[in-house]
Amino acid sequence: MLMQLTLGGLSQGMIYALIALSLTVVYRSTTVVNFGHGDFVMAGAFLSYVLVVLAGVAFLPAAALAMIAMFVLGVMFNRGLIRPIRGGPHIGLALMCIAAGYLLRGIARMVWGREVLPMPPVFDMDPIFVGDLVITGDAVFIIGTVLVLLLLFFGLMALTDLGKMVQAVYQSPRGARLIGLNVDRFNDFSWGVGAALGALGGILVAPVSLLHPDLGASFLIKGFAAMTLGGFGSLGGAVLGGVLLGIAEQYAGAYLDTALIEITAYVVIVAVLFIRPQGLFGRKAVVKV
Amino acid sequence: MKKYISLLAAAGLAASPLLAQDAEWETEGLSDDAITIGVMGPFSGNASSYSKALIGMMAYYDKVNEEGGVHGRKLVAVQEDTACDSAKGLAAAKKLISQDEVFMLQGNSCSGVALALRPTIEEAGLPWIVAHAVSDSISDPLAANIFHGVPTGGANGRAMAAFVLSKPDTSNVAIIEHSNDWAHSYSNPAREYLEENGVAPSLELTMERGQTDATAQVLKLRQEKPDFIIAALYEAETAIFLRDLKKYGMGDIPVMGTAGTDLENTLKRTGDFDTVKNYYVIHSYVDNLDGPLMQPWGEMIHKYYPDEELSTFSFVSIGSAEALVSALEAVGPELTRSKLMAALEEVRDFDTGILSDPISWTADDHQGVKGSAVAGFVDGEPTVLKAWGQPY
Amino acid sequence: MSQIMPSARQRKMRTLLFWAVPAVLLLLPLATNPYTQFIANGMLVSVLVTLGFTLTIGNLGQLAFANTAFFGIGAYSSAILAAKLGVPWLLTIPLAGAFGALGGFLASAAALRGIRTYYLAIITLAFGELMRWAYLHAKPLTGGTDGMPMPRETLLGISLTDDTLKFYIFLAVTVLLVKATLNLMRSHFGRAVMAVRENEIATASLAIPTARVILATFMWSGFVVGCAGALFARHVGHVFPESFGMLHLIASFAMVLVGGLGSVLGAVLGAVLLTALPEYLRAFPGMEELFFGLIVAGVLVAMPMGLASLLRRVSPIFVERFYREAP
Amino acid sequence: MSTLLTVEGLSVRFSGLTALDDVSFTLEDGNVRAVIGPNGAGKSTLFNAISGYVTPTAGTVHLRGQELTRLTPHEIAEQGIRRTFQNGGLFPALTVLENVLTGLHAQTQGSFLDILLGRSKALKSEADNIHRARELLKLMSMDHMADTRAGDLSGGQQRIVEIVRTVASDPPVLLLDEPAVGLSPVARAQMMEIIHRLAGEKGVGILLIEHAVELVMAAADRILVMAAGARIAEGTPEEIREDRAVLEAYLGHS
Repeated sequence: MLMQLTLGGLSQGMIYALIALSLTVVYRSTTVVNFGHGDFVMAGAFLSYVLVVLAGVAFLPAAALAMIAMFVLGVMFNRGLIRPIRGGPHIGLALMCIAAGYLLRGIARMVWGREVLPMPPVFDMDPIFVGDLVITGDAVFIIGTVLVLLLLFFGLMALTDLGKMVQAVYQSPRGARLIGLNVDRFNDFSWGVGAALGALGGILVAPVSLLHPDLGASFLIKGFAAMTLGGFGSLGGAVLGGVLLGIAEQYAGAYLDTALIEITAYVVIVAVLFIRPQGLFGRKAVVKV
Repeated sequence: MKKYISLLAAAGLAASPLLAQDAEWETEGLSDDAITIGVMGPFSGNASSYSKALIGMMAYYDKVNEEGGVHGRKLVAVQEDTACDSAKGLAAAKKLISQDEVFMLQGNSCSGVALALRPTIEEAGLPWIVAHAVSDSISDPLAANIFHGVPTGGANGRAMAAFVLSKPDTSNVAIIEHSNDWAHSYSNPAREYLEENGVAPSLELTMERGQTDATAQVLKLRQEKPDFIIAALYEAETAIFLRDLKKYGMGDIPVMGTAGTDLENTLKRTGDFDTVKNYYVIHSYVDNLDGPLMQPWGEMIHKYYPDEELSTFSFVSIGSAEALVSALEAVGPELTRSKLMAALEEVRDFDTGILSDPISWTADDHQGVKGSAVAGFVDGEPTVLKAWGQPY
Repeated sequence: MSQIMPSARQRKMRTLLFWAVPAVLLLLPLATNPYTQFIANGMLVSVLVTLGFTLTIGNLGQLAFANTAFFGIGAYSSAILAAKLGVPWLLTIPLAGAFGALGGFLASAAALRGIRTYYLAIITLAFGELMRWAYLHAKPLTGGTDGMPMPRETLLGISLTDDTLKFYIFLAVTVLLVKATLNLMRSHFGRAVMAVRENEIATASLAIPTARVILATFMWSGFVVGCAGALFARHVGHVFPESFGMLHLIASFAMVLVGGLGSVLGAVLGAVLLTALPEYLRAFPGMEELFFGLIVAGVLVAMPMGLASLLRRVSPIFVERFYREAP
Repeated sequence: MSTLLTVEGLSVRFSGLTALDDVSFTLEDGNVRAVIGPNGAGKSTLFNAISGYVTPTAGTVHLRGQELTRLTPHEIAEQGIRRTFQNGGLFPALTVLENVLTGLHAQTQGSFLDILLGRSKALKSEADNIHRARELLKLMSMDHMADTRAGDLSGGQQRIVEIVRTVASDPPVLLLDEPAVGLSPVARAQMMEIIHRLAGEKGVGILLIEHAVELVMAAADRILVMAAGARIAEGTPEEIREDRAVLEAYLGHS
């Protein structure tokens, strides 16, 4: 049972990891926490739905197209709405993100309104039995896709010049400006990557869940919990936090009470911030007065 | 100061039309060629898919109007959005009653909103036919002007439990549900009915909206090995739950679902017949959604709302609209609110041709629909059932 | 540049104006029907919610999202006290405020542990959602998903379902709390709150106990919003967990921003405007989110200090300061 | 002349690093004592340790014989040691008058309830404070700026307002952290004048961190020279000018 729970938690946690990672990418480069990110996730899912079901595109190219579109949307959002108020208080930035999320949700609701949309299953595969353990196609697909993507992401960060530059900016944004990096373009890029990665989370969830304009809200909180657990601002921490959160939910549900699954994320947030505010890998979250 | 305030309050009251239940009040919202009906529903917000019920109902108004209306009067729907929010719903009801001055109300999908509305509408006194929300407390205790036109949660829940117990040798029943009022409106009466019959649920599980995995829940079920599972889950979660159930080798345990799901869509969502072959749902209708008896209703909706996608909600409010029209016919051309309410109380065993159970309203009981059928797969075909193994 | 401050005469005008508004509002029920009266009552509830919110988020400058939790705590304490213990509703208002203040105490515990900015935002969000979970699952006390109906009650022989009567009570509570909050903001306490926002370290060097200031601000905010919760319980007549979710939080956040962060006047303006707007949008169901998103984004870009800043430009009467000149 | 501030063996260590090493000195009323030393000498740590922002690992701080060593910043401020900040500690969104009023926080009468209800006790105290704040601003010829947002002032004006705010409550001891940095020569002279008046007319004991050597030499009665967290010399400006250790450790390098 433990193995099975772990596997279930892993596949759920991979989605959280992706969302936490995408939040972190934006946060690290722009210090903005995207409070509207849940709706970016939803928008990714809807775009892939449009392409697959309405335009008849195959799933993989549809996913790629949806991610590209969300990249562009992320860039546009940063240029059009975030940059004009960047100097202001972070309260304004937080609300701007929420407003953008509302716009996306409003559009989704206007177009799809009162329909609940089922996405056709894309990874049909007979489950694999390993002793007592059942491995489903969904799990293989989600874990596989996210793993490949994470390898790619962290590989790029560690091995390429671009990645090293990004790391350098994370270390010292001021230094980056000094060496002539175009910070505006870098921020655009981060927003784009963040939006696209978040969208992928939505795309992966779409076939196993039902699409509705409100599907983003719960993912936002899960993303926050994962970030907090892993250490706010740490890329690796976000991923690990996501996975651990997914597994913790399953354990709490199976060994304690299934009613706890929903609040595991909140309990994690409160507990981590009070007990070990820096999370597993982050820097200290606390200011001394 | 206090005195002035109470004076002002009294002045405000006198200015409001609520207490003036006179002749003018009796025919408010009525003209020679129209009856205005306030239709409240969640036309926006996260429960907006429920508003399909009201679209179906308004399509029926359109049909009646096209056939000449009732005693020369057309049924004019005045739509108001509740967004499934109690404050917004109250505003909608007060607007319909005091600003739009409609003759009567029909509709409302969300039970929470309906519960919040009840005192206001009861005080206003105009007829309200509850056309979708299921909570029993909306119409019980009796309110003179509130009529329930769909099977209540109690009726549905009891029907679910009765069906579960109609399977021979059922003694171990588990319940899995969302922790929201929608799910509780089914599970609470089901639980009561089970307990009345000496079967306390052996396992109570929750699964929240948006979860894409039911491993934890299913593994608990595997330890308990129930004979029957009652699942008060929305469509997506139902599919996920059934899929995981089969995955862990428990595909043979029958599962009883709510009216929020239907067999056809659940099959479509899981994409695998084996997964759903033991799934049963509350089915308030006389036929399968795409069966010959339901087809004309679907065509009617599409005639007036060509783009409307049909779901199991689309048909649920039509029956009470039929009962309303029959009561309006019975009153005759000299219509008043009191006469209508009296006529509604005369509706007996009214066969709507769409709901599986008839509508009966009496002076003591305004919960008009007392039961529901169940649908399940028989020989691979969706079939409406009365009890375990008994076709409708 | 020196700000144009209101002259002594203008200050008198301002006082007059402050009392003239509720005085005129006393006549409002003559001009309303039950629907518009209900909306007006809702506005008064929103004014208090926004007022409490702007104190922590605007004046104290803390990104704390616990206000919806205070609101729910207030509403549920009022409902539980009235329904289970038979306390007259009017008495439950200050008690609900006290419970709201207790919620404020809990939220400030996070801030006082040094959890700030986004961390505070996230932990207070979690606090709100945990409370909502508690309403759902503490069934014997809260009625779970079915919520809690408020008991029938009369006052001066009039049923408390009457919107006109409610209006006078709501108005009295609102005027009292707005006035008390203004007193607070225009005192050394109000300045200390602003000082903490601007520079917490320097604030301590002026013999200002910053921890106590933060604690007291959260508690007063909780008190105001807790009272608003008690009003809301009567306003709707039935308390449901779903009324205290993310949607409410975002709506009140927008009221604060549109009115003007940290401004009492702005709280009133934002609450009135954004409570009325959805009613005008009734003709377009489902468009509310779009309008909301556009309005908030527009205000943030074009008018970061909100509507209150517009009024300040019109007349110095509307300039809000953090001291109070002798009359 | 009486001793106001007594610092004895004050030390601060952060994880193995000694930021302040066994520093002792006294400060008398009406005296100006400058603290100088190269960057990283521990001057700011000394200020932070005295004013409670850093907890000393050893040593004591007494004000008129009363121990303040482990009190919090606001408690120490309340006891009478007030400070300014190197980077400016004004509240930009508040007006000049409001900024000065924050310096009188502890002098205000009236409980939370008095304020809420607008009771006359609170109003009277507020009126007194406003009167006092306006007087102080007039004294510094800043009264015409009373309603200006502090953020809109020039750098020199901000420094002056910060000092007005800091001395508004008549503290016996004042810690000034580089009050003249970034000021024009005219503003510097004005600042000198203010420091002289505070010490001379009001008898305030002033501890001063300053880099501008000519200002230090002109303003200070005694000078404390620090390097690497420790005191390396102490004396009158004349003595310090002659001190070989100082010349080597500090002046020699500058």
